[in-house]
Amino acid sequence: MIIGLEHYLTVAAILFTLGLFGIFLNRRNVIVILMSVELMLLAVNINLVAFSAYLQDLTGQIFAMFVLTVAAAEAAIGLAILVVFYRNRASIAVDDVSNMKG
Amino acid sequence: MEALIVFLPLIGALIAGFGGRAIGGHKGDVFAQWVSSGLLVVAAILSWITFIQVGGLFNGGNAMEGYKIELLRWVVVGDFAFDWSLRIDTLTAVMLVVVTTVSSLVHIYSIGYMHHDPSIPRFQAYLSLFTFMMLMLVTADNLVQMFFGWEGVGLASYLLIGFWYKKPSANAAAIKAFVVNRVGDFGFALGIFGTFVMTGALAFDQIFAEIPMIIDGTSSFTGVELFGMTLDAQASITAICLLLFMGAMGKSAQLGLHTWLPDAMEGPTPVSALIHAATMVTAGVFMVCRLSPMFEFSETALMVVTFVGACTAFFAATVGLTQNDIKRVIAYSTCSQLGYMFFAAGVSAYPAAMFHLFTHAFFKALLFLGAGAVIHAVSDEQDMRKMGGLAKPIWKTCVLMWIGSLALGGIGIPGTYIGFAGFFSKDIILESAYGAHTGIGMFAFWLGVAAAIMTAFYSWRLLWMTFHTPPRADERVMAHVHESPNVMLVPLYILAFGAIFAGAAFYPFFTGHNWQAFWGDSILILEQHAALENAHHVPLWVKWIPLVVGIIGILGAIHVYRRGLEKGRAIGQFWGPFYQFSFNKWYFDELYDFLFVRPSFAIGRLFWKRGDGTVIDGLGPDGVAKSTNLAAGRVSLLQSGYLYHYAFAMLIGVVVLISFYLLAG
Amino acid sequence: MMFESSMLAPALPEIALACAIMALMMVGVFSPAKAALGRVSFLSVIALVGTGILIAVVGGDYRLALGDLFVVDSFAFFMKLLVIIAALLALVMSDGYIRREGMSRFEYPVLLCFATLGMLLMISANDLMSLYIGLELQSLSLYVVAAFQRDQLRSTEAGLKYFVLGALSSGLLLYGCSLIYGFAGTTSFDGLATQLAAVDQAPTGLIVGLVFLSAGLAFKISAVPFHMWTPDVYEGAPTPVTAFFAVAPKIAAMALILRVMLGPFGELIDEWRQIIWLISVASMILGALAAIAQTNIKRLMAYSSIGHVGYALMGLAAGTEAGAGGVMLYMAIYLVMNVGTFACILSMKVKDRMVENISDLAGLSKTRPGMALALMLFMFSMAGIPPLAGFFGKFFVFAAAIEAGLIYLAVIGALASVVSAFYYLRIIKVMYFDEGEEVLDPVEGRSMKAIMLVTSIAILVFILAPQTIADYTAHAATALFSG
Amino acid sequence: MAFAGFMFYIFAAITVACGVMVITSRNPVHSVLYLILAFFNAAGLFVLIGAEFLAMILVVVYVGAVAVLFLFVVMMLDVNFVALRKGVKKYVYIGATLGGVLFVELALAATSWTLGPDVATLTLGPVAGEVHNTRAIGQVIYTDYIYLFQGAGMILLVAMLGAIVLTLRSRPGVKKQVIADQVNRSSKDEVTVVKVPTGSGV
Amino acid sequence: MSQTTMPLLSLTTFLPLVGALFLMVSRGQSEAETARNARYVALFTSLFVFLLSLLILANFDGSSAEFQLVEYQPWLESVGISYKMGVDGISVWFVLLSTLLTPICILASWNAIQTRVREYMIAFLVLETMMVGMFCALDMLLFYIFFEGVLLPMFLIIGVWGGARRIYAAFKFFLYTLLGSILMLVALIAMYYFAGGTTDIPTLMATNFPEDMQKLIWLAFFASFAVKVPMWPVHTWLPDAHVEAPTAGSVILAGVLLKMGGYGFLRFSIPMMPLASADFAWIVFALSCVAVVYTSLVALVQEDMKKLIAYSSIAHMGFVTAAIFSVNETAIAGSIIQMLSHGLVSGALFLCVGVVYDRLHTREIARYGGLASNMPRYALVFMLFTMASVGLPGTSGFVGEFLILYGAFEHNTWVAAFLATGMILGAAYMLYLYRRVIFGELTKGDVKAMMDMSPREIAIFAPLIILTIWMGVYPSTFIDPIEASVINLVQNYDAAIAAARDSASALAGNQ
Repeated sequence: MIIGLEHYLTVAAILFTLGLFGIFLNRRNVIVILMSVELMLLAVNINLVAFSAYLQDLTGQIFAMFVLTVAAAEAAIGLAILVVFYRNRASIAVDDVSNMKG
Repeated sequence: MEALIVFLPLIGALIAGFGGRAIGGHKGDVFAQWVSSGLLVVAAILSWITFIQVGGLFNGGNAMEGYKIELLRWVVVGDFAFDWSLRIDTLTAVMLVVVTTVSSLVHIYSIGYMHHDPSIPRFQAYLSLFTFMMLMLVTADNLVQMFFGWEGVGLASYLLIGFWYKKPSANAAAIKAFVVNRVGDFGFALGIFGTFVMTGALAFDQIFAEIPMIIDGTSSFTGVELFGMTLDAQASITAICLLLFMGAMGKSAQLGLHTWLPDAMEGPTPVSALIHAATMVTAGVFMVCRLSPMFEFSETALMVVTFVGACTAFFAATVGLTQNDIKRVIAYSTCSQLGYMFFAAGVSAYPAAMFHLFTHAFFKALLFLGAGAVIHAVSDEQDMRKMGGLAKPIWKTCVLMWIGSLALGGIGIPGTYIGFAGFFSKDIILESAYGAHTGIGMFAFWLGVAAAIMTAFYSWRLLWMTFHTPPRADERVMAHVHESPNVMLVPLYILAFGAIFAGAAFYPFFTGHNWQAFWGDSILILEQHAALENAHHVPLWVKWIPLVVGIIGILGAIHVYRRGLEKGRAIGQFWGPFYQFSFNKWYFDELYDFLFVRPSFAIGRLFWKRGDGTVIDGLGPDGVAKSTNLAAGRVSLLQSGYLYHYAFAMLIGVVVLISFYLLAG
Repeated sequence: MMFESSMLAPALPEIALACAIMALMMVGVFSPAKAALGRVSFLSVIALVGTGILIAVVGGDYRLALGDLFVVDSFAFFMKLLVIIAALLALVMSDGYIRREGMSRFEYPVLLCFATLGMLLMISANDLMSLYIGLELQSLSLYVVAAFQRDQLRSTEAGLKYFVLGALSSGLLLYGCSLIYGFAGTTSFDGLATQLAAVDQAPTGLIVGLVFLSAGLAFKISAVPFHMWTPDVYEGAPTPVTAFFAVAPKIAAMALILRVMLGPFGELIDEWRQIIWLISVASMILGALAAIAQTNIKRLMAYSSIGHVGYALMGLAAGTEAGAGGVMLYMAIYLVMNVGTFACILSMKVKDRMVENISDLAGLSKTRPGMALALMLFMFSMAGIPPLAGFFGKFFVFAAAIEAGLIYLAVIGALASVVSAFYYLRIIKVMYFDEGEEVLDPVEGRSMKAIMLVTSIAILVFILAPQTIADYTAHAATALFSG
Repeated sequence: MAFAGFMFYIFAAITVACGVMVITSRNPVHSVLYLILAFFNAAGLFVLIGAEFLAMILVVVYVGAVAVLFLFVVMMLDVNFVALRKGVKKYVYIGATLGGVLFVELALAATSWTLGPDVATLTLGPVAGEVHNTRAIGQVIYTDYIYLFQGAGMILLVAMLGAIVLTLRSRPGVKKQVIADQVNRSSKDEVTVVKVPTGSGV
Repeated sequence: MSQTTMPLLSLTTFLPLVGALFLMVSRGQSEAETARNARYVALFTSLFVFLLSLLILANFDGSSAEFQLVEYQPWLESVGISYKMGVDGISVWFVLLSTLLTPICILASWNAIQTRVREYMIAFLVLETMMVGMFCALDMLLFYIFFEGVLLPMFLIIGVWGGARRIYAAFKFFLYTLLGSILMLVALIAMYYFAGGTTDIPTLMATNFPEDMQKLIWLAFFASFAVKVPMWPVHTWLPDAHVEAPTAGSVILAGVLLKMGGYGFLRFSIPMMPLASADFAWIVFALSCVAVVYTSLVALVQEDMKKLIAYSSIAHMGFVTAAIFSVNETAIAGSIIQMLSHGLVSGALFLCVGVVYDRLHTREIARYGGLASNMPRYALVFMLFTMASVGLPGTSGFVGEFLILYGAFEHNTWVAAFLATGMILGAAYMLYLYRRVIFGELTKGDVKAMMDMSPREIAIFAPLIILTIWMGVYPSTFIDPIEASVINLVQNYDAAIAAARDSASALAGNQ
């Protein structure tokens, strides 16, 4: 049984879809939404690495590495914002992040 | 000189109007009166001179050939061109005389009649303005200038009817006059366009030269497209003549478009005399005569003219029988007499029509001005039921009214030169109708005879109710009754003179055996239309019958009203529905109100509120605005504020776009 | 060493700005707390001006640098200058506000500079990876400044929303990048272009990747349906930040989307044109409709910017040089109008309290006629009424769209512009036709007045010499197609 | 090879299962923990495919930093997670439909993959068979990709700055010991010698 | 093409702008002084502009159909758009109409406008620039800019100095006309590309657009001009705008802005899209006929003076549109004369309303009555313009109407007949209005207290009176300069139609 690129891509697709589905499902907590996004990024990384391997090209791995780096930075900022929001609102329930609308 | 005749009144109007106001007060009034009257008298004298020259009165009635005076270019757009210019021929000259004479007399009469009025300069200016417009009409050399005068007299008539602008009825009457005339002008205007399309010209000479060629088929004429139908030469001429005649009907208050004329009596009496008896209302007749070279070529049009004229003559006479307002009686009488003129024209007896026009101007103006004197005497009362017994206190007026009525009734001895003016002209009309030897001619003849009885009847009914029955006015009014001042009476004398002698004096020229020489090329009568010639050779009974029926009518009236109004009232009750029908003017006003006036307002309101408001604005701007606002609200609801909704939108967006690509691409 | 420096030369402005930013941070940290903001603001203005000068020095000749990840051409040159101008003006305009509203920390100008740097990197990106790095550098800075008023719920909520959705969009974008990389075998724009030119039919995965990528980019320009963050963030973020948001990132992201779509994916125009068409139409319509219901002027400006993006995308949908030139011109004019408008919004104070409801402008024409006049000109211009500059922006994109045969797009755009005129007029109506109760404070600061004056004159007199800019944009647009 | 295939399925299955748990757990803490497990397994997948360095980085950066950060925040904010789970089902169907559609589309796209014609010529950093993965990355990252590396550095700088500027608070009411001030104090400044005249009192 | 050394058209166009700029930067010591200065500056500027425009007339050669006094300046050269100005017989009178009405409007606003006078005057001067520029523009984009630019000052004039429902009216006016004209912009760009990248009007006139394209473009232009004219059923903005606008605003609106639509038809639709014009003429006829009858009936029941006159404007413009698409010399000359006349007459009628509005501050007809007693001069002036509006021969209204009716008659008698009913209805509603306002017993106290027209007011009306009668009695002054252009227009149109017919029959013959 040969594990082809398609297998990896499918796993990535599943993870990506799960991330998307997670946003629909876990609609009450911002952190879970962020985690869903992390799942998506994981899917991206799997894609990149798999392509990289099958294309015999390092670029994909480099890209994945930067994605990782940036995602970490992003998480830091995001959680910082979440914390300041929590300080103001004493909640991170998604429904409470709705003071502005229209 | 001709230009002077035309423009002196305009100058008079301007000077009197603005100058009189500028001077102000009584002095201004006097200034306005004398300037306008003076200029008109000059114009009248010049007119007579012109008439005598052009008509060749001292030349055995051999008229000069018509001529043209160019004044100013008016409109030139390619071929569609017309100028300001004066056309002088016999027809014009007759009208000049009629207009300026009556007008100058009315001007003078007004000095007395209006002397209590606060707006004398305005009145005199209007009168002069009217005269100017009327003169422009009669001297017009082309259809458009005629239209100018046509509408101009309409304006003056509007202004004068509404002269006492504080009276709501006067205002309503003024508007009615203008609008009903406009209905006629609608046809006139289309007729003008049709004429131009057909002949390629608007000036009379060219039109008249072209028409026979069109009939012969020698011109380049290919047919007029009218309301989707292509008409051949004959049909075109008929259609155009009918359209033009529609204008004449409006102006001359013919059946259907007559409703404005009785209402127009709201104006001051001199106005009624000048405009609504002697001059303006005869413009339609003049027009048909002027356009005789066109009408002559359309049997149908002539038939219609005859028919309408005859019906009007009859209709108006029936209505005249029952009216109580002294001026309205005369107004219906005018209407009726205009009917005579039209059916005369319709049987190609244009000279007869013109002759009646000419004499009618004198005696009808006399009647109106006399009625004015009566009204003046009884403290502005117009209802004859409140008069009576005036024969003694104002006997001069009474005599004058008698003269007028006799002329109107057409009293005279056939076969001689003895008779009042109306006698000659009316007789020749009836004889021509008979002499036409056509069905429609006979129809007109008999209706004319019937109208003659009624004419006599209501004339004497008027005389009796006003003068010879016992007084019904209260004592204060009776005590006040006085004869009019000389400034009013002198014009009446002159008119009475005319009413007595004009017929006899001018009969030989207008309709006598030499009429062709007198009218020259201003009137065209085809060989086959020999009504006027035949009129001189009718059976004796035809010559006598008008007189007989006239006398019957007179006697009938005297019989009924000898003692007072009771008998008349009883007869009215006896004839119940017929009386009401006549009294209510055949319900024309009600009918028109129901058919046109009310629907116009109702539809207008409907279009405004429902059409513009609900439908157009509702579906258009307001509706769009509303739905846009609604959509805006909806769209803004999409922006729920919930983070996950936003994320949904993005994800859905992506999925949709991908699906779109995969499915579409 | 010579070789190295010439390798770096095209990126000189960015490198200098990066160094300057680090220096600024040092200055900020080691200055006394009270003086820090003032010094850093001043120095960052200088830094930005310097960067601008360096950009001008580097010029617009086509050059690659830094392992071909970085490109400079006349297009980049023009867009970078726009970004720098926008950033500069935003920085200058924020001065009074941040002092008053509890934001007086020196990190603010630093973060703006970071964001600007990110935008410059975006504009010069020549590879999906450099695109991503530039984009994230800009985004992260913006997340922070959006939440900069950390004591205020609105501001932090704005930051949070922006962040979460931004992260999601990054995810989409990256997924797209990964697919493109996988199916094309390269991330380099030039490589992609040659690769796509070589194949007859682009693989499905590539197109799907492209759609994801467009979605990520559309998020940055806030095109429908990826626009949802815009109104909330515009409203919640501190006003000067909103002013910055409204212009600089839009220009940079628009530059990016132009470069990506027309450069590497130029061959696929028939594929993406429909997508751009759809989001353009959706943006125009939504921008026009949703703004009608707004009472907050910042929120209104958010929808307005969504609409404007829709119009700009018309030029992209045309996919021609004229279209690209039109978009560039549109963005330049958009910059001027928006900066001016935000200068007015930033001057809306009643008794030293910032107000941002449209109704607060009532009677402005009497109390502050100058400002009212300026704002009126901006509004008319945004509505695209000639003879103001906004009309020309619209004209050129419409012209491009029609030339490309996108008649329906143009017609829809035309209709949407009528609807959008309604709410622009409403602001004028409030200022000119309504009577106000409260009197706005006078415009504070000479710089603010100067900005209003200059921008309003600019949009007024643009008609006199539209040729100069139009020529340049037309020329610059060719750069996108040559590479 | 069979073993690799087997391991692939193990890792993939666990990753996916963890993904499912991440989004379905009631407790956010559990979610984070599942996320961590998912990362570990993904790292395993990376190893299988020959990207050891990335696998390591994934564990170090993601598990060590990001996930822990998440965990930290979740615990710090102490959200009442039971209450947060109400009304979940509202969007499940649309989510499921959408997810299903997307998955099918992605799978379609994925299975259509073929090696492009000229791909080999385009690769920027071909994987040299004899060089170890980590070394290979090390060789390019500071040369060919120095630009990105520096850019990423700037991003991290922004992240640091941002995190500090947002969360660091100086609480005015709190008294803190400042050692340097204490040390620098001199008795001359603080102590004054007052001569008190006798009998007058202080 | 005749060339003069002085750029007359540009001077005329932009001089008001100079005045506006001057007003913008200058400010008096006090409110009152500012206002007074503003009035005088605006008046003198506009008068000077009027004198300049007389120079245009003096330099205009009426025997030529060419564009004259052409000015050319590169502008958006790379895309083939330039600044090009010029006049021919079709536009020259409109330029003069605009420059004449502006000082009159400024005079009419002398006392009526008391708030924000400076801004008001600026708005009017800007408006004048836009109007004049629009009629002079020989480049289609330039035309469009002026055409749309008119909206800005007019929006403010209605909105700031208008009546109670001014906001509704201003928005309706703006958005309605914008909607129409923006479609024109799209069509304009399409033409631009088809013609090979030029917006030069003479070039476009010489371009043969394919028939299908013509139809689309025609519809787009129609959307714009029909709203502007306005034609039924897109007319509802007009009554609102008129009613709410200040007097002078109504004057300009009726006097000049409505003419922009008619001018547009003459300048673009007929010469550039002759085939489509022929194909779609029936739409115009139908709408015009409906407009004449419909709006006349609506006018009959109005209770607001301005609204009545506004509806009458729609009816009168219905004549114009029907005439334009009859495309014969008489009709087109008539339509131009009718537009000029309507510009004077309806302008004057609005001024008449303004005179009493200034005194009683209501436009409700029922509040007046019997004015003839205390305002005889006013009654006379009002009468004159009422009659001119009714189309009494001897006034300007007649000449245009008569030519139009004839032109329409020649083309299609049904149209002429429908239009002619407008003559009847027009008389009805105008006289009914006159009766209710001027005639009747003077009973109302506040109406009694009204003074007759002041010398300033007489001065405002004097030129209008003179021109109205002049145009009625000796219209050659006005027709002669336009004739060559009109003939040219009609000939080109006929030639285009004939050519199309030939090619169609040639096609049929080949088959």
